Amino acid sequence: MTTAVFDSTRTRDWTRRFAASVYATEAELTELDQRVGDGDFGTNLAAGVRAAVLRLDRTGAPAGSAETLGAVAAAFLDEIGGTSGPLFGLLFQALSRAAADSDVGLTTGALAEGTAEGLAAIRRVGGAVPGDKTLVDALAPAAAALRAAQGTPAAAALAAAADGAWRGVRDTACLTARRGRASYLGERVTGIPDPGAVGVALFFASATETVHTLAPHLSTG
Amino acid sequence: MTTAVFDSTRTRDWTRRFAASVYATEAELTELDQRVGDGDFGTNLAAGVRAAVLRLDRTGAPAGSAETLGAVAAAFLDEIGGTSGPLFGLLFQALSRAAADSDVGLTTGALAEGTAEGLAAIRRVGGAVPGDKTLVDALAPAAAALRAAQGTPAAAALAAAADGAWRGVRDTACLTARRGRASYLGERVTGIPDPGAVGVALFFASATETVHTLAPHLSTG
Amino acid sequence: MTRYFESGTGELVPDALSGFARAHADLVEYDPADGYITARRTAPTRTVGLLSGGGSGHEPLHAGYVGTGMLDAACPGRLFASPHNRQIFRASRAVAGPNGVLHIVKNYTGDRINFGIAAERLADAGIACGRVLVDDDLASDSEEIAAGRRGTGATVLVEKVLGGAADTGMGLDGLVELGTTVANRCRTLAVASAAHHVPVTGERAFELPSGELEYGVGIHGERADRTRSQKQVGVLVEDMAGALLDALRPGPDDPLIALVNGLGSVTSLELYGIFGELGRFLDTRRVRLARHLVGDYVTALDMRGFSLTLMVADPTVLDFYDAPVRTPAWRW
Amino acid sequence: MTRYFESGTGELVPDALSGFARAHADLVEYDPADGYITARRTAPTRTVGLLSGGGSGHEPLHAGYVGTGMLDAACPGRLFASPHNRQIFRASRAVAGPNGVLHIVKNYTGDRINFGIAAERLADAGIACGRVLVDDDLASDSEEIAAGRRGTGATVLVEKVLGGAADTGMGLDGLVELGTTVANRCRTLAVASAAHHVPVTGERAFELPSGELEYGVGIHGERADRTRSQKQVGVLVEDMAGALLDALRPGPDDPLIALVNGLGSVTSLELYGIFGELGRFLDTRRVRLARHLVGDYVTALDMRGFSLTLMVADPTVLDFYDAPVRTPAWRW
Ligand SMILES: Nc1ncnc2c1ncn2[C@@H]1O[C@H](COP(=O)(O)OP(=O)(O)O)[C@@H](O)[C@H]1O
Ligand SMILES: Nc1ncnc2c1ncn2[C@@H]1O[C@H](COP(=O)(O)OP(=O)(O)O)[C@@H](O)[C@H]1O
Ligand SMILES: [Mg+2]
Ligand SMILES: [Mg+2]
Ligand SMILES: [Mg+2]
Ligand SMILES: [Mg+2]
Repeated sequence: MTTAVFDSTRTRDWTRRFAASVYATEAELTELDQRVGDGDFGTNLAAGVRAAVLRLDRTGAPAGSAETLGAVAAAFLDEIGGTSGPLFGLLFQALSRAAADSDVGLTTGALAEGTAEGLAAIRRVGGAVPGDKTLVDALAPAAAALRAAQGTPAAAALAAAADGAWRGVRDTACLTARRGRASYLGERVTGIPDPGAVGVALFFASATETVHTLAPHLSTG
Repeated sequence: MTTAVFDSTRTRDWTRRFAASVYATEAELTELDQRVGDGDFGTNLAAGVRAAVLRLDRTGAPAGSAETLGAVAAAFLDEIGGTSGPLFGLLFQALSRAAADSDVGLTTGALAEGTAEGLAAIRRVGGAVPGDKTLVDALAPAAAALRAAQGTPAAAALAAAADGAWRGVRDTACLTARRGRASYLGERVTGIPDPGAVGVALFFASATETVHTLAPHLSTG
Repeated sequence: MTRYFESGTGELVPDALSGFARAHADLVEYDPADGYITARRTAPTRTVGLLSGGGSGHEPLHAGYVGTGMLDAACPGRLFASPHNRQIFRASRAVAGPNGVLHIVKNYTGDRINFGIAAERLADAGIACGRVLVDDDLASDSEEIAAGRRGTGATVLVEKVLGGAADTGMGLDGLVELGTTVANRCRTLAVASAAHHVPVTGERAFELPSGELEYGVGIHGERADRTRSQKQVGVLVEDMAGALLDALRPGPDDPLIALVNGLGSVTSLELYGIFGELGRFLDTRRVRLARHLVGDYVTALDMRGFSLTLMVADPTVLDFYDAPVRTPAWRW
Repeated sequence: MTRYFESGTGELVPDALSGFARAHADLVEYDPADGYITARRTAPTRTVGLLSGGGSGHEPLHAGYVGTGMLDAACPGRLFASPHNRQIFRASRAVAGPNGVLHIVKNYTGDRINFGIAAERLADAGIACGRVLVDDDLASDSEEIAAGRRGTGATVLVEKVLGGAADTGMGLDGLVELGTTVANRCRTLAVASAAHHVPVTGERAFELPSGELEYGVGIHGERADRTRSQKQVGVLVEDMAGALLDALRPGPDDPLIALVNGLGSVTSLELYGIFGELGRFLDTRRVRLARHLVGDYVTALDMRGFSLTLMVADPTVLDFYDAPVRTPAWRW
């Protein structure tokens, strides 16, 4: 049975599972960013989820979905630098706003709307388009999957979003980069997936499971 | 048949063979000094023989034994730094003086006298005694062998000196060092022969042969 | 494996900053809550605060250049990660002068984004804020790279020149214009013969085959887009400086400022040897080498490499460059 | 394997010296025939020339400290090899003042021998010559070592103090006495987590197992007499500084000068972190940290390690230390 709406408890669980997935794969993320960037993505993302969970713990149990995601957004926007820190913050901010608009928490509709707006904000600020080998390449298919899942329960929609994001991640492996640090490496990054895109997939996948290792998701077929 | 006296030609040949032996074993000397010192002995000694041969080439063919050894001494004393540079210079200077005193060049007597005086000068300036794991440990047995060889031809005496020096080299392997850089390493240098001592053995051995590799001389039995 | 000397937290930056603040307490102050460094004193004539920042791991950039005559504040991020916008916002507010604050930003997506958000917040708070973007790296000058050229070694020269200019009382618009012009007249190329060690793992970020050289590295330990065989340093310097001159095309009377910069582990013996080669090469090209610096100014942790930067100056720029400076890492 | 950036001759020193001389032509002069560096200007009050020297590979020591307020000449030998006596003799003759010349010599057999021969030749030429021997290394303080303690990091502090003193017009005997006293009140300990690369081979001089540390290294890339496991830097600094204090036993009011010195490849992030730990430790011991330096002052090519030096000073010594200095590597 899948969950219709992500209420406050489920959103908090999602956030903590996201943190757990990031810790579990931090070394793999570091390794990826070392090959296509400067090796700090794992550390940056882990710092983000750590700050987010700290804020959640301070906010306490009664927080609703919108407040939970708002605390996560604030942590990323206000405490985490790097390229990915504020960009992830924009995604969480848009999701928080969509949850606030929906009254009952994160419905499939709110998830689709928030993700689409997060994507738009990230594209405005970072200037990347799909195919530039950035986290946009995972976020765009996730947004599309959520839009297509209107009418299905939130948990099923999020599982579809995760599938789309992982597919996007695998597609980045074939690209050379036009944005971000990987763009300085030319042909050398072909074959290696984009770490930021992996971070996006980890986020959606953590709605329903903790990801312990990246390998199964990165290999095609 | 062994050579009775080292005349000017033979002394020059000896010097050039010494240079060849040093070049051939420079890497091995470097490696030894790396393990017990600071890794520059091979370079220092090679710089010395290079400067010496350059001076010989400038001095020209008619130079006698005393002048040849004098040029070698001047090169080491005036151009080569490090610990070993001036100490080798003192040995060559004493040999040059002994050759000058003998009129006919390097007799076995002159060799014994020059080596003994060189040893005395080196001990005065450097303060080392036998057993300190320095070049003195090769020079002392060489001097003793030359003294014992009185009455035998110079070439035979020098071969005996080389044997004594190599024995001294092998004995240094069992010592911990009290002088020179090896003394900073305590027990860690036990088992490794002293590079400066090897340099002395190379010098005497080169009187009769070019040494291409150290290994056969360093292994006991 | 080579572990960094650290306190076991895996984080070098906070410990380094507090040690730095104590070591240079006569010149700088450290705000540990917001993680920025400010100058204790600035010239009374200065009307615009100068602020720079970026990922850590490039020391002495930027904190080492906070003091009189250069930066009023530095915002160090985590290792190789842009500072966050709150840090930049608060530091900017702390050092803004009557004519506002100028951000000197190296061209990286992360820095642009975080400085950008901070600038919005400053505008919101009624504080005038300008930006000079430094993008000197010739290796990333390509159609294929939408992000544009990276900001590297030239940053320190731009900071010095702007520091001298700001001390004359120049306003925000003037500084933005000067800085933009000067930054446009700089190009840099960097090479490495060994990667830096990654602090969290203690391993080298990448391994180079013996005798190979990464040609066109940045300052984040990233590989270059190509590897070539390591030549004698004279040939290498000619190739690099030749490319810089081709890009800059200085006039015969233009004074040049050169920076021979170590990326971390290169010895000063090598840097001076490289400077000697550079001097000889510029002489043969009849270019006027008016000023130069040799040393570790903008590093990439302990990367074994160096960068060459050339700036085409003019008499005014030279005056600003020559103006007095008193910071932890640069004083005259 | 990591090749040095060099001209293919395998010799870093001569190329570095000529580049150095060009880079700092306002301060120093280079005699390529005899291979020494002299100051262009010296205080008119100075009556004794100050000269130091030793093997190369320790840059900025010694050439980087030639200028006003510090050394009048430096004699750099080959890498890690003492200069030869002729070089020392000629440089001494060039900078001797009316009251002669003072040799500041690090305690190594090679340096003692070559400076000794030069001193004999100077006496022969009627030039008064004194010697201050620096032997600060605590790791080589042992009955078993007939050569005595090595001279390491303290050398730069002794050179600075003697430079300040010489500028007051102090004579040769006074300088020898002051220098000897001051050198006796310094101790240093050094550790390394990775060896330097040997220029001729490009290989590390030795390999350390992961997580291990050489405790008590010198400045020639030689191993220490023991290896220990690498602890958190706070514990390490306490052990090292504790041993220095035990050896020096400063009185409660004695002002201390501390040098946190990088041996080559350690980042300045680490050095400032180490300084922070040292400051905290000295505070708990209630010792008065009056002055300090943090940076690469006395190196061992690109060795990955650092040294801590403590000098017990007094008000006069602090005055000499604080006196103006203007050299390539140290100015205030
Ligand atoms: N212009 C951009 N727009 C969107 N995402 C980007 C952009 N540039 C880089 N990224 C993403 O950021 C990730 C790297 O993040 P991070 O390591 O934190 O940043 P940095 O490059 O500053 O070290 C990349 O893997 C990529 O997905
Ligand atoms: N006090 C001494 N007396 C005689 N020989 C010594 C003394 N100290 C060192 N040596 C010799 O010098 C050799 C090292 O020479 P070298 O590498 O040129 O000197 P450095 O130690 O200055 O690097 C040692 O192997 C040893 O034989
Ligand atoms: Mg990164
Ligand atoms: Mg040696
Ligand atoms: Mg980064
Ligand atoms: Mg040596």
